[in-house]
Amino acid sequence: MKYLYYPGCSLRSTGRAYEESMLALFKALEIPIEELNDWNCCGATAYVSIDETEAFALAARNLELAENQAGNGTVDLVAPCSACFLVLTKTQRYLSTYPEVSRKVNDALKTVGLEYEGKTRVRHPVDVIVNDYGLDKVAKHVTRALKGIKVACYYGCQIVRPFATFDHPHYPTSMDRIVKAIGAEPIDWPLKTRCCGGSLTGTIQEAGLRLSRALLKEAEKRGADVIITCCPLCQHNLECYQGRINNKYEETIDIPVLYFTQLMGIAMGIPEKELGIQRLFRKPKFTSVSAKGGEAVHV
Amino acid sequence: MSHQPEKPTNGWEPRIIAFFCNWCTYTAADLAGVSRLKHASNIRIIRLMCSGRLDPQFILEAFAKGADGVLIGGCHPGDCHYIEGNYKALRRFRMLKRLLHEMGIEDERLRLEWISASEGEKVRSVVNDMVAKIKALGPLALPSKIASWDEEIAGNQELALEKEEAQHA
Amino acid sequence: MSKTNGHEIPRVGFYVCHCGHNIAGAIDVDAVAKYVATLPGVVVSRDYKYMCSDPGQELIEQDIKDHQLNRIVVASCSPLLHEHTFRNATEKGGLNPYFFQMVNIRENVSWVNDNKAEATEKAKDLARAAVRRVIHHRSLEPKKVEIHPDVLILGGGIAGIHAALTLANAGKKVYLVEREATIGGHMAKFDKTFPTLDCAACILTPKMSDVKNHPNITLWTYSEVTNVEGFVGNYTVTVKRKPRYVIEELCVGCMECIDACIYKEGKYPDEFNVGLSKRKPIYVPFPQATPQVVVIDRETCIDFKSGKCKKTCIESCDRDAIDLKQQEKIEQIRVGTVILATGYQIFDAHRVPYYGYGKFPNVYTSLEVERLVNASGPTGGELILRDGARPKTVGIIHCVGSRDKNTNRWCSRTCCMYALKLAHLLKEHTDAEVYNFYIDIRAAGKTYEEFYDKLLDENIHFIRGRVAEVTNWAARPSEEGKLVIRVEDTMIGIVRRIPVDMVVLAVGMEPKSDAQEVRRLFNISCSTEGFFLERHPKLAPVDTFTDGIFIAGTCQGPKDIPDSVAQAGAAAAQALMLIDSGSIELEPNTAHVVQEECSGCKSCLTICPYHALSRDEVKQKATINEALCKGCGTCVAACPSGAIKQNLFEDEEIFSEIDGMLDLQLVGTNKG
Amino acid sequence: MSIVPIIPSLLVKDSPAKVPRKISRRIKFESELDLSFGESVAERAYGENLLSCIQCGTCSATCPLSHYMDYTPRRIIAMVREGFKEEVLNSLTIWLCASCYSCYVQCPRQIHITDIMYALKREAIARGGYPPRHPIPVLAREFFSRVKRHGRNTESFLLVSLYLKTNPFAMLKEAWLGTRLWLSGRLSLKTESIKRKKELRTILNAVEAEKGDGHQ
Repeated sequence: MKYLYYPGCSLRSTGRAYEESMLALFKALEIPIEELNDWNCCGATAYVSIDETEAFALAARNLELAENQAGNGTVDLVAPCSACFLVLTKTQRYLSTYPEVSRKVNDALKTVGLEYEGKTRVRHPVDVIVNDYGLDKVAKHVTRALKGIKVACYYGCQIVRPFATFDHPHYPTSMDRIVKAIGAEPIDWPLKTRCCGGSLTGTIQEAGLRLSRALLKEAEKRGADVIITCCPLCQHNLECYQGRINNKYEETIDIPVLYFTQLMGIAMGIPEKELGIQRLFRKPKFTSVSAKGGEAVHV
Repeated sequence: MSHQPEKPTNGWEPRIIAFFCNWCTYTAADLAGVSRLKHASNIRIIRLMCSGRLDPQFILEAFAKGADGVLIGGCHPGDCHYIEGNYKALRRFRMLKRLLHEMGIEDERLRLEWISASEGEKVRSVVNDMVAKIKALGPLALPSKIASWDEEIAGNQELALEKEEAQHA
Repeated sequence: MSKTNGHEIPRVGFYVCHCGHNIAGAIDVDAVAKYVATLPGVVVSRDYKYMCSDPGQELIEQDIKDHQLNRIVVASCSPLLHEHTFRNATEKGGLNPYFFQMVNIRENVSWVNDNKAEATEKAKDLARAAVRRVIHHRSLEPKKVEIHPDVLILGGGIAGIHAALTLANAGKKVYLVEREATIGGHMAKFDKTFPTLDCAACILTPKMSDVKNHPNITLWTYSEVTNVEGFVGNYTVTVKRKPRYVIEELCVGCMECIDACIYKEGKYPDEFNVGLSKRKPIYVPFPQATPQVVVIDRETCIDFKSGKCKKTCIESCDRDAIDLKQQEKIEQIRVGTVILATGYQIFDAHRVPYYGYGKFPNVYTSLEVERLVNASGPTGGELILRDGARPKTVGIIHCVGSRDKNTNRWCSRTCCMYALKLAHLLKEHTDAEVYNFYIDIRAAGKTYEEFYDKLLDENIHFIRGRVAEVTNWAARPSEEGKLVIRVEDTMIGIVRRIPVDMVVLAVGMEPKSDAQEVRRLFNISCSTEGFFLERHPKLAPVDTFTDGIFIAGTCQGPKDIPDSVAQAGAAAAQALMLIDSGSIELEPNTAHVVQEECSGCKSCLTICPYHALSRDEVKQKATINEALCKGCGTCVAACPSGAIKQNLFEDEEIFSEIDGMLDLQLVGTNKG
Repeated sequence: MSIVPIIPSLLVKDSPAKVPRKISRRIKFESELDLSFGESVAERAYGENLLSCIQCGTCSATCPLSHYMDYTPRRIIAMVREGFKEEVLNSLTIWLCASCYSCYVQCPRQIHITDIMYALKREAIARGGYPPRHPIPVLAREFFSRVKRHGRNTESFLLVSLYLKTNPFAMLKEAWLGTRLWLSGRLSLKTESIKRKKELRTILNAVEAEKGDGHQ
């Protein structure tokens, strides 16, 4: 089965390392994936604040393009960015729940000869790896032991609720299971689905920073060596603002924040450069430890 | 007698005859009423003790007398008040469906639903859905079709023409 | 006009009911009455405010006399509600009661349609159909069946116990069947009962021993009903009596065998203490268990698992009551009526993971706390937590698994009051700070509000707000090591974080997981929520749609002890009414074969689920045993020559109903 | 869209426990309310359950931002229902909602609270009733027009135009972060754009043309 890939705007700038590491990982796992041609903005949060139906139409165009590109049958469209994933799944849900939305959007698509038949399934890479590919197979690709490394899995808000069905909205475990499969140790962390502040870190910054700070502090307290995320905005907030949080609140937090695909890549021995590790502000301290048969030492 | 099928006009509303079993679906329709679950007014319910009482002729009669759709409601499989009357209804329904297909009557016009006494909401959704589908199909107008078939069979074309002329006059 | 069965000219009286505003508000009743007056055969057509009232019924009686009516049609509510009323009126007027037809224009029309014009048209169609149908009605006699005086009661909780004692004291023979090894149900697990705070065991156990000792009650515990056949007055019920590996008649409940068990300590979760303590494979559920008979759990007994036990239990019993080879026993009983009192189950708190049940040891369900504060409970009534500490702060979260569309929508009715009771008991036992987190306090019941007042005076915190989460995330040093409750104090309008040592989840009541199977067994219905459905929510609260089957207690819906007992009494009275009247009249809707038309093809013989059809080999024709016929009409539909007729549902009656509804007018004629 | 200027007036302070010692008159006359507000919001926001709110406060308690809000989400719902249109559209609450959908999934009445917040934001933006140079509406507008023009968003350009329209001086404050991002290759200066721009614009124009009854 071939997957179609919907990058979204963030994976082309702040989230570049996410794209690089995900594609490298899929290549290493031999999961075929191909970019969606001429995809457009998903119609995220900011767009919905101006015109919701237009936002649905933007998302629906992507769903339609996927359906088209795949030919016949259903198609899996992989959207790694949480916001894109949410907007695309939400559009799908609302198109099927509210006939009014479906009529308006389809009328608009018809003006350019497009018609969405509902055959696209929106997927998140976490879902694809855990539920399609399988963690047993993932484990077989691990070449570097990450034993003893404590990982805080941060799901954020928008991939598990409210429209995703692949994991529990309150206590998701997919990434924790991935971490176990690659030999590291997930920590019990009550804040794994609590909001990082989203775009508030930019707009009403103090509110946003405080949310990120709570997450970082609790991860630190519970002994996390690294936080992994599956969303470009979460990664940006937790990593890029760590210094500012330390300054402002007199904290001494120092936790690298990786995309889950990067951590998997490290465990599988994919070269750092292909994983975009060089783009991180806080490098993981264990990446250089090659553990051929030996125990990895975490610093 | 007119031979043209009645075209859907603004005034046309489909008429659906429903056969509901006393124990489950009729009670569910009562529940829909008690819960004030508003739905399309196109449905006319006939109460039977069991969906097993449903003689295929009742359905044919309904179509022949101008119904645009027939809905059968019975207890869920395993729930029949009379042990297995609903299975009998299902068998007859399937058989009849084939027959109707042969007659050129669309699939959506005959529908069987298992609706338990507690599923008032399902009565509403099924009725609304069925009315919408039949509205999309347009009138069945079987009575006028039957009349024309009868005349064709009788080979009595002349009579038909005469009648038509008489009407135009 | 088509022929009539009585060869008489039809004279139909038609009545449309306003039902106050219920019908008249949505249907132009005047127009309906005027329209029906124009139909062939209709002599009188009226509308009236309340047809079911005495004057309404008298109107029918009087018209029958004044206008020589021979058929009656009433357009009002559902026939399931008032068909009987109007048949009576018809009979009082001097006609056979079955010369009546009812039109449902309330549940089927006025309550489900908004558009008055459409609703009026629909009402006219239905009325026309009934007028055409009623002309074909025949004079019929109701079928009478005898009522067997014995009663089966399923479920030995407080409702089943109370119903059993009521009937037994009235001199009726009762079979009380309970699935567990003892009767007592949930009530036996409770500590005190609200609002009087009398001890549950003190008021329940005397009734339990009354059951055991009553000469009219046959008590079968550890037993399940596996099959039910027959109909009102004559049910044949099969009961499976599971082996308890202890001979009930020999065991005196000395419990020496339990001491002798090779397990020195309890090892398996004790069901009675909801898993808070351990029991041995051989045990008595609790000290006052009724019957006082030991039971061996084959899932955990070493001898059953490996066959290699020293069987010390057998040695210890000087009455030889232990029989490890005991087999299950199948009993068959005949009863005339059945009372279902199968109870409820508590909501599984794992379904709301944000409250941390199963994750944090100090999060308890209310039922666990009942055992925890009980003097005969796992801690001897000492309130200590799983980690051995005494709680200094306790948070009680209301509405867990109630009033929530994501889990159970309904209000469980009892949680507010038992949460108040537990708050009082916890305060009394520990002097802790006790917080109640509630959405609304529902203290509607005799002296319930006064109990709430008392709690307020005891300085218990009442915070109006539904808790969002219980975590071990400490945001302040004062929260370290505590469970933190996050809630909006909606009265103050601010979000609060409250660290506590113990969380109590006031879990709701839900239908038993096997309620659907029981429902099928006894051929009754369930409401949307899955509780057993009563025949009428107000006027027939303990009847079901199946004659002779009654419901009592929480299997019908959440309720507290007083209400369960009241219902149990009501159900017993309903059963008594049937038994003492000796017989019941049934709908004469049975089928019969018109011999002249039967071709003897045998199509009908296999189709009847009740084996009511047989073939007269001499005449080569089918016959129906009317005593066995239940009136489903399946054979009627199957008869290729139309020789089988069903009373009240004859082909002509239904065809005329169909024709009447559609009122086919071919183009060229005027529409009526 | 992560590095956006900060408006000093919106900075968060720990709320003082002491109530200001000033007497103010607070009363609401029915004539000041917009009694159709609740239903109109419910209709626009897939909030069909809005009216069934039982004011339990789950939304406020689960909201990670409720402690910064002037009205908790529960109070916003109550105010929408009762027609407190002015207070609701002028509240900070609607701008603080980060769309994390916590309330949406936990609400026992299944009210689509996040959608309601979006509907309120749209109404506030449409009528211009937000603080001047407030970054969130400006961000939304900029984002909207960029996507409409190019089909995609280029984060760097979005930010630059945003600074210019709100608070040019804040750009300096954020410059270090921008530089680091640029150096690590995480801030692209190339305009992202789709090929069939015209097609997209036709679709969006069709949606716009369909409106007219004021519904969005």
